[in-house]
Amino acid sequence: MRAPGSDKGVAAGDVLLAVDNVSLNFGGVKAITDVSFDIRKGEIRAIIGPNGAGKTSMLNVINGFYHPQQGRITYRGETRQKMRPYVAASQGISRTFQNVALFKGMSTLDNIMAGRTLKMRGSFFWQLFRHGPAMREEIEHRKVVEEIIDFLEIQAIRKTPVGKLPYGLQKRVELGRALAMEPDLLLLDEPMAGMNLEEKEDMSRFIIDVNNQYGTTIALIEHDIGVVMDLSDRIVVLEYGRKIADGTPDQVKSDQTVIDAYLGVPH
Amino acid sequence: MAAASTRDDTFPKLLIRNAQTRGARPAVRHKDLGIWQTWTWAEVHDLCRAYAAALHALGLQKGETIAIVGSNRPRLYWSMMAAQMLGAIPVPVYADSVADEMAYVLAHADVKLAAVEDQEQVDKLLSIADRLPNLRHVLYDEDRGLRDYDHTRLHGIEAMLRKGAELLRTDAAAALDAAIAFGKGEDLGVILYTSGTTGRPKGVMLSYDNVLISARNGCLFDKLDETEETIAYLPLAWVGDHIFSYAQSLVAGFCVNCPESPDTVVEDRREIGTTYAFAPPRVYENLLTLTMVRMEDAAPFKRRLFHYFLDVAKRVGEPILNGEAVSAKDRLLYGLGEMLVYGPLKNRFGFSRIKVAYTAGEAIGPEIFRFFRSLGINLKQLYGQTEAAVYVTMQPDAEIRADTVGRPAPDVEVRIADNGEVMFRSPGVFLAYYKDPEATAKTKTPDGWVHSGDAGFFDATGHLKIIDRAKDVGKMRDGSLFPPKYIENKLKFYSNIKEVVAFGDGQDYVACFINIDLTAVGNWAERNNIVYASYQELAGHPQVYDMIARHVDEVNRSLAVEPMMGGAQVRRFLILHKELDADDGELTRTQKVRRGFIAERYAPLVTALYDGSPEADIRTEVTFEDGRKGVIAARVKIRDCAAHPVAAPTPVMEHAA
Amino acid sequence: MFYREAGQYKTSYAADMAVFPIRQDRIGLAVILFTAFVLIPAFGNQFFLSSVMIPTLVFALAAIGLNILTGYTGLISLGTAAFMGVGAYACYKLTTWFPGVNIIVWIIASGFVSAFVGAMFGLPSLRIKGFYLVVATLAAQFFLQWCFGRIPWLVNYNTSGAIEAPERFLFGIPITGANATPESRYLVVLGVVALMTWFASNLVHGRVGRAWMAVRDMDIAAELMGIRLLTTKLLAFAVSSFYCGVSGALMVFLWYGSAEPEVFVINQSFLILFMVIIGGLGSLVGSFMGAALIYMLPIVLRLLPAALGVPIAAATVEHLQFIIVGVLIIVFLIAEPHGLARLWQTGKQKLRIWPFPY
Amino acid sequence: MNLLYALFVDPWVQMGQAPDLLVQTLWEGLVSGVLYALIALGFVLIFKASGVFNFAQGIMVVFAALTLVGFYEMGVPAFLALALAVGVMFLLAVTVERVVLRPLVNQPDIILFMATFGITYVLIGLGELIFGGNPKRMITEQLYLPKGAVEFKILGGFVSLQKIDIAAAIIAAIMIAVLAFFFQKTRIGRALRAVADSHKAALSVGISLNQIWAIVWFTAGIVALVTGIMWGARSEVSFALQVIALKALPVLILGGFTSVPGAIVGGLIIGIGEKLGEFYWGPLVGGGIESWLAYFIALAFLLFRPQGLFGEKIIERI
Repeated sequence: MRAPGSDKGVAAGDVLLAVDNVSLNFGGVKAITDVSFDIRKGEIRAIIGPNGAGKTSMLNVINGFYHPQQGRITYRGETRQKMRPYVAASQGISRTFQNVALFKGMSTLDNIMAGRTLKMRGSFFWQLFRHGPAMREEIEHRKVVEEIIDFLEIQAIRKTPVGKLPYGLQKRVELGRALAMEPDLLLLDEPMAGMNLEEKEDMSRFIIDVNNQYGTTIALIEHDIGVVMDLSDRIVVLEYGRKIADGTPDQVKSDQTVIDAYLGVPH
Repeated sequence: MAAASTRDDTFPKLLIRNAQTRGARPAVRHKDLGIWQTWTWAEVHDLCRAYAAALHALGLQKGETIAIVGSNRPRLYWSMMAAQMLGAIPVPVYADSVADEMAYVLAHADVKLAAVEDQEQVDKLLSIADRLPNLRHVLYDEDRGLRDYDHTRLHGIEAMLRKGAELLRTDAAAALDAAIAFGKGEDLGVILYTSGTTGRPKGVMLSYDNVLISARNGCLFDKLDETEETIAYLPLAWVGDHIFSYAQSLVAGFCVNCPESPDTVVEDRREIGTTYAFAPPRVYENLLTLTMVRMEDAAPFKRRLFHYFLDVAKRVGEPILNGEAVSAKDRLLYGLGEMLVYGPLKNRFGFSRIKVAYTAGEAIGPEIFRFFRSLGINLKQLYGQTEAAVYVTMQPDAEIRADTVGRPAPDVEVRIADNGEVMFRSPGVFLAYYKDPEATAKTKTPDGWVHSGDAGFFDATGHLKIIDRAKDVGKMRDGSLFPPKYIENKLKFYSNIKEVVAFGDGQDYVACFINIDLTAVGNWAERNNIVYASYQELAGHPQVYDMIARHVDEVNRSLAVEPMMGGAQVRRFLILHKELDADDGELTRTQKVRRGFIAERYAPLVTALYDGSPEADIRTEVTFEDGRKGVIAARVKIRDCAAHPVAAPTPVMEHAA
Repeated sequence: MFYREAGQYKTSYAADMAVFPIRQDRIGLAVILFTAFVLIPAFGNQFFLSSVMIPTLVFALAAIGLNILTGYTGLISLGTAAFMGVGAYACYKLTTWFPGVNIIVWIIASGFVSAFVGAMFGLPSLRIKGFYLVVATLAAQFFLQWCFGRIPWLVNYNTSGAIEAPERFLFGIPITGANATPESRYLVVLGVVALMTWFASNLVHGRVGRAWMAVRDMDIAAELMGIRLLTTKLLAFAVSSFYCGVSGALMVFLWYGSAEPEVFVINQSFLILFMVIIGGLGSLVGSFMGAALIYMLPIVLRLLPAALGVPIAAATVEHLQFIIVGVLIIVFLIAEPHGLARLWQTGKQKLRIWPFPY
Repeated sequence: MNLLYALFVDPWVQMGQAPDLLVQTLWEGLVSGVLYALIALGFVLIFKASGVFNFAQGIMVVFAALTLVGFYEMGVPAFLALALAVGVMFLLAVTVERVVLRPLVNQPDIILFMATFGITYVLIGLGELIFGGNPKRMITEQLYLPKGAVEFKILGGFVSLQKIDIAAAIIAAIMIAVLAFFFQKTRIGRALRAVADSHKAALSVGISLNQIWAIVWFTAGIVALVTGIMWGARSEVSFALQVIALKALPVLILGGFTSVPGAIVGGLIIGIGEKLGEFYWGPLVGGGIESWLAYFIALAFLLFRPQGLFGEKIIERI
């Protein structure tokens, strides 16, 4: 896999992605209202909030799956009204999904290999023969994928169809698939949802390792506040599609509106 | 031997020989990143030289020690080789031993360097660094997670190899050659720490000759050659692995395969299809249990087929393997079975190409032993010790029996001391215990005989029979022998029984704790639709008790037949409410029971066994998977069993080989 | 039972990623190929070659084509027959234009024509999903069928409105037209089908195949991973139609010998869809099995009464056929929704872990 | 130039010159539209309730008509035959639910879709086996359906409307009204609507899914029967109909799979669209464009409204 900070322009600490006054609604239903925040190169950024706070929608906006009605997104200094999924992906934004979105019919290996598609350039012609350049490319990417498999300690399930895997492992494979894109910005949507203590610890370890081994910037949504506080450098708190707090774990912890939001105090 | 001592009498010299004579043949394979990465003898030779050069640059001197910590990885084996090239002494350590144990060993061995597998081990070492003032550098194989560590005393082996390759282009090469040439057979080759069931581990010092002569004899004994494939998965610190996966590979020039990870050993063994295998009895036991359990769920037809041909194998399998005369019809049947059952089974076990497989360390259940042999797997037993560089007795082909450990190995003399203790003398006998003269004096007589610490006797056919640790063999009130291990093993041969702890020394009768095997009993319960919520509940279930009682009775009958053992029949037993666990200190790291410790930990139960009460309460502290501590309490029932009349004594033969 | 995988370890990724990593499978494949290329032409009789093997192979090829679209990429199509037609008519036009050029070249070329047309009708697939897409393919089916009937240019203005396969040679041997022996036709068809099957298997095992399956299994995730949906789907349409086109050309030139538009009616499309479903979505070997089953079933049904000496009117048999095929489909879907291929897979797995049940 | 003229100008001119013909064509289109709508209606009913894309709907139309005529030809009085036909459709519904749907519950859509192919084949086989393959005349007068035509003199020309067509339109209207009532007012109807939203809701109404499916398929059967009669009255009863039945697909696309009004409007658009197309543009390309025009019209719509005319916008979630 790629050494950290190799992406052009942005050095550690600089703003990698900025979201400015973004609003999103579906036929009148407001999902996100005028939210702004930024993600700095190399940090672990958490987005938290009660259910329906618009966290997932926010991620969908960032990697161009939803198109906000208002607001701008600045990524690597380029400002856009909206991202396009393909552009986002090819510029190094990859993600995992709230309820695992793996390719059920394929093996762990193929799922992660699929994550390399964007990086594969071989000609269709050679694909027909599965020899020469095509095979060389296949092997070269297989090597990268094996590194990831090794990194996530899933050697034993390399050739198992992901459909057959327990939930926890599926989450791990999905992370692997996202890593296969060698992302600069990694979006994790509830990476630990429905995991037991041990699995959560493993996953946290992987997230941290990814962050400091490959310098990958990470934005994650997570419900387990404890985990979030441990993992993240800075936290955005959303509620009903609005930003109610933003700062370091300690700042957020002591923020009254956040406490109210979580204790459900009416306002 | 004489020839050997002049040339090829050290590991490095053997490596050079292999690089010259069979440079293109595979020496090591490691399943890494999904495929079997392979290194030829020539490559290994170059790598090890480079490594040695780098180690030298790090200041490793002749006679200094280097710790080897981790699972079976090529680079860790090479660390041993590289060290030995410099005349330094590798000290392999049990990777799973807790920081404290490790601290003791490393301090005692006074290691200057340590080559470890990964971050986990590095952390362990750093945590005990203050107790190892002389530890100068730590080398690691996997850099994963170590990026941010302070690298002043930390080095990646990868980088070392590159650096070494550089150095070799300078004058370092010549110096290295000299160092290698300087090594002699009688030099200290390796220090192996024995995980003593009692007291602190002792460092067994073995010379090159000790190891190499034994290894060579072993190879000759089974005609092992460079075409063998073996899989290295047992602890590096254990003498067996040192001989089978390191020494013999160098001597015979065969290829050693390192598994991808501990939990893929079975698959990896299958992929490789080992020709030369070694495993402690429990591995074969698990294989058999698993087979039987699975076949229970097979379709009726398949099951019948399976059992039919298994019976055929039981009848003619061993004779055929031993090359005895067998009727054409039976050979035909066996051939059919080979196609339909034995072949596929061996394929699943990864034994399709097996030439010889060994088991040792513990006694193996007769039916387990016969099962594998009847399939055409040449499974043998040997009796060995670290102090003997393994081989004491071995089973020659066609003289193989489940209840003995065979005849004295080549060049080995064996005699039975008056107290029934087995003693041996051989070229493999260790130099001494490291920094422990009195222990050495206690074990090794001036004329080179070693007290094995095991009690045993030669049977009519001149085969050695081990009954127990000499010091464990006790006497009961009526003076009759009490060999706990012997009884325990007989019971453990039943797949339903996982562990047994027998008591009886100085008592009126023998009684024991029993640990049921959750897999086997669980399945049995399922089939007899017995519902249970927990291990504890299953263990306490009356029907389980009945079943175990039947096993005990059979054992008693078999004991009654042997005059020496007849007095030691089990009169009372109980089934423990929890599994004995190494984490609770009840077992050693090598899964041996700590009888004394258990006796005091479960004192109330022991007393209950002898005061005739039908049940007893017990509270024990346990350590859970995630390291948390907790207390479990239980009321354990006790069963009585009948004794069988003992057979009339016949004169016991006793003579040296 | 026959598998002996112990000792078959992989020391290179190339070996590990082989389509048939297990030796016993490679042996099996060799046996099958030997049978197909040597034994069958040597011992197969006229009827078997031209009324069983050739049709089965032709349909298998079409089934593979549809499978690439429906099984691997998850896009349902009811226009298969039409694309076959495109291939057939294209081949006819080309070879009558340039009789000099070898027919094989034109068969392949006609595949490309069909691929282009297929891609055209694939365009809507970006916006339309699921059953809605069926309409696009139906549009293709009826429009193209209409073209075959209404555009005299396609049939070189001959009054019959049908296309005749003229006599063409390969290595001096007639492989199309009246004088082509069943053996030669069979071998050509087999050659083409075998080669294209190999290509297909290479595709589905590589980058392209993974992209297709990604789109099939979870198109949104695929898109967010940078897999371009339109290009991927269009490629699937094109490749699929290519296969259908070639099989159409083979059908007319090396099997029927002539054809009118009614050959490429929608029922034909249905038939091939059955082959794919019964054979197993997303499986090449399944395509062959499905083709064999669906095509041979009627033959068997037709022959059976005669064989049993039961007097039944041909019409009745015809009707019974429909019922039986229908029932079979339903029974099959209930018994094994994943088709023959899945049965084949489980069978193989059982042999691998024999004697264990799991 | 000529071509452009022929394509874009001439047709309108013709319409202007002969408005009576235009009206006539529109009417033709309207009627066939009604029939498309009826078939589509059958689809919608089943798709709404069971999510099954019932490919067999078209065949059910033919089969129903065939049974009716078949019974009559066996000497059964017309209305008894009608009753029997209804009975057969009920039987069919129950069998389908038992034999096909129940075992296949929770299978992916395409599998169920394929299963309805199977049903199609079985029905074709059965129909021909029992009643013979040759086309039949619908027993119009025996069912007291009007015959002949009425002629209006408008726009300087004659427009003749077949009485049967008028009847068809009216009956269709009535039936739709009845269905609407059935869905809105009756308990079962509400249950059916509930199913469309969530299966739990349906159960809460106290009707088992299986029953609901049977009912829906039966209703679809009735619709098919009526359609069959109307259609048979215009042409003849034979399985040639099934191809025409496929026209229901574009109709559905236009209307959206789950909207009854959609099915109707869609039907009319397609019907009228293709008649106009055939009449005014068809000749340019040698006619017969009816066979595919419908699909292209539908496609054209789809490209702009992927969710159909009445379907609500799909928000993709992930």
